[in-house]
Amino acid sequence: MENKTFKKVFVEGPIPAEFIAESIAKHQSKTTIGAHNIFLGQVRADVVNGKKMSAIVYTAHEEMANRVFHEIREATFSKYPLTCMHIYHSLGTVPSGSLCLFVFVSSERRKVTFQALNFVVEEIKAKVPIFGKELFEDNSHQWKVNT
Amino acid sequence: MENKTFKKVFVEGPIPAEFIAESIAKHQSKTTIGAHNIFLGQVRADVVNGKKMSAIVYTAHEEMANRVFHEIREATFSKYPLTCMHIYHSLGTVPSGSLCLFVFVSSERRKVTFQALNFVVEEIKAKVPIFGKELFEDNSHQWKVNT
Amino acid sequence: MKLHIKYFGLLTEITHCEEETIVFTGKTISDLLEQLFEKYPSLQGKDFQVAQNNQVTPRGETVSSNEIALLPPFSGG
Amino acid sequence: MKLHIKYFGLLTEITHCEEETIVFTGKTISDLLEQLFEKYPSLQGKDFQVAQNNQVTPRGETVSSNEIALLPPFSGG
Repeated sequence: MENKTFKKVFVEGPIPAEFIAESIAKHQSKTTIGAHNIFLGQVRADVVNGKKMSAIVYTAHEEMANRVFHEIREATFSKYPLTCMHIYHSLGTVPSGSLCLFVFVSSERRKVTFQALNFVVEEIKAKVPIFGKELFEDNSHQWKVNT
Repeated sequence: MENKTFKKVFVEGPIPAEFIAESIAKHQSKTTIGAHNIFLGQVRADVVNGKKMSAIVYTAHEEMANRVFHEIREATFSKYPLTCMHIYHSLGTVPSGSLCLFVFVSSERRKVTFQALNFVVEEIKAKVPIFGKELFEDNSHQWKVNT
Repeated sequence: MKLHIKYFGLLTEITHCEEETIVFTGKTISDLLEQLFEKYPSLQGKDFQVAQNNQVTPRGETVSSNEIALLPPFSGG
Repeated sequence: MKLHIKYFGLLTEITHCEEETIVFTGKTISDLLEQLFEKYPSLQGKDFQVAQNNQVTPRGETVSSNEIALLPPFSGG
């Protein structure tokens, strides 16, 4: 399967803050890095028609998504001189207030990390076949739309 | 003292990864937030004239720095609709591979977090009276220059 | 030709299934969609892309894979 | 008028101290610098800004605080 060579992106449920700390700590031996830039997507508790959102349930076309994540990685490394890049996205239920997306880029210099991080996040939103079902407290739902 | 109303920015020595995780975790009750953006400055082990850098020792005009950090906060909140912002900078010795700067901005929407984070980091580099003494393994040193 | 069709997101609320196998006798993606619209009339009004071989595929192209996915607008992150 | 002068970063390698109190009889920041350049000739070649009341102050301005800081280029982050 082509999947086997791809880095693991999907995690089941919310991304814990400790997981982010561990990722950061792992980079302290990489002493050519001068700047890290991290994006975190957090599920809001939006109120729609008087009903409060309680969670998003994420599904994905996983095989295609893994391929697209891989293409985004390759495109980013070819555009920007990064030392490393990590992408994690939740599948399944992520309660409001929890993290669903963790993108982490590192480089020798700061300026490139801003450009690269912005590029990666926009690419993920636009190109990866992931679908969010927004659940409300009364068990109704609507489908998330990216803006 | 005017300092008393300012948020604490300076931390003694490196900023631990766990501290960052705790900051992230604290925001999970703020369910209007949809996006966090984090910048981390890490001390490199650059090799200059064959000598490897082992640490940066930071000093600052603390009273003025606290005032300037406060001004940067105010300017950022007036320019960008952020939910919150946190800035931490090391004083004293930060070994290569450790973190010396942690900037954390959060907002309902992602786009503003990218702009705001970039603004804050550039403002800090340009306007805050902090000075880095780069130590090498043979105990020689040079003064850090921001680019 | 037997095709395995996967539905995602809100499309599953129309098809009431996440995947199914159908017998397809046409040629292009458009032909396939015509067949699916007959089975699921409300699919016709929906915004979605078609993917085969894990790539978004224009509707004029020939069906070249046994696995076809119908993807509503992406909403990751 | 007694002034408390603070030196930062590489300037402390010229002054060999981080702060000191001096007697100042001039008026402007420029007058003060002239006095300091006499005491520390190598200070003259250095790139630095002067701050009083925690604000960077142009050299033509009058000394209006008892606390003056000499700040080399900032290198935080």
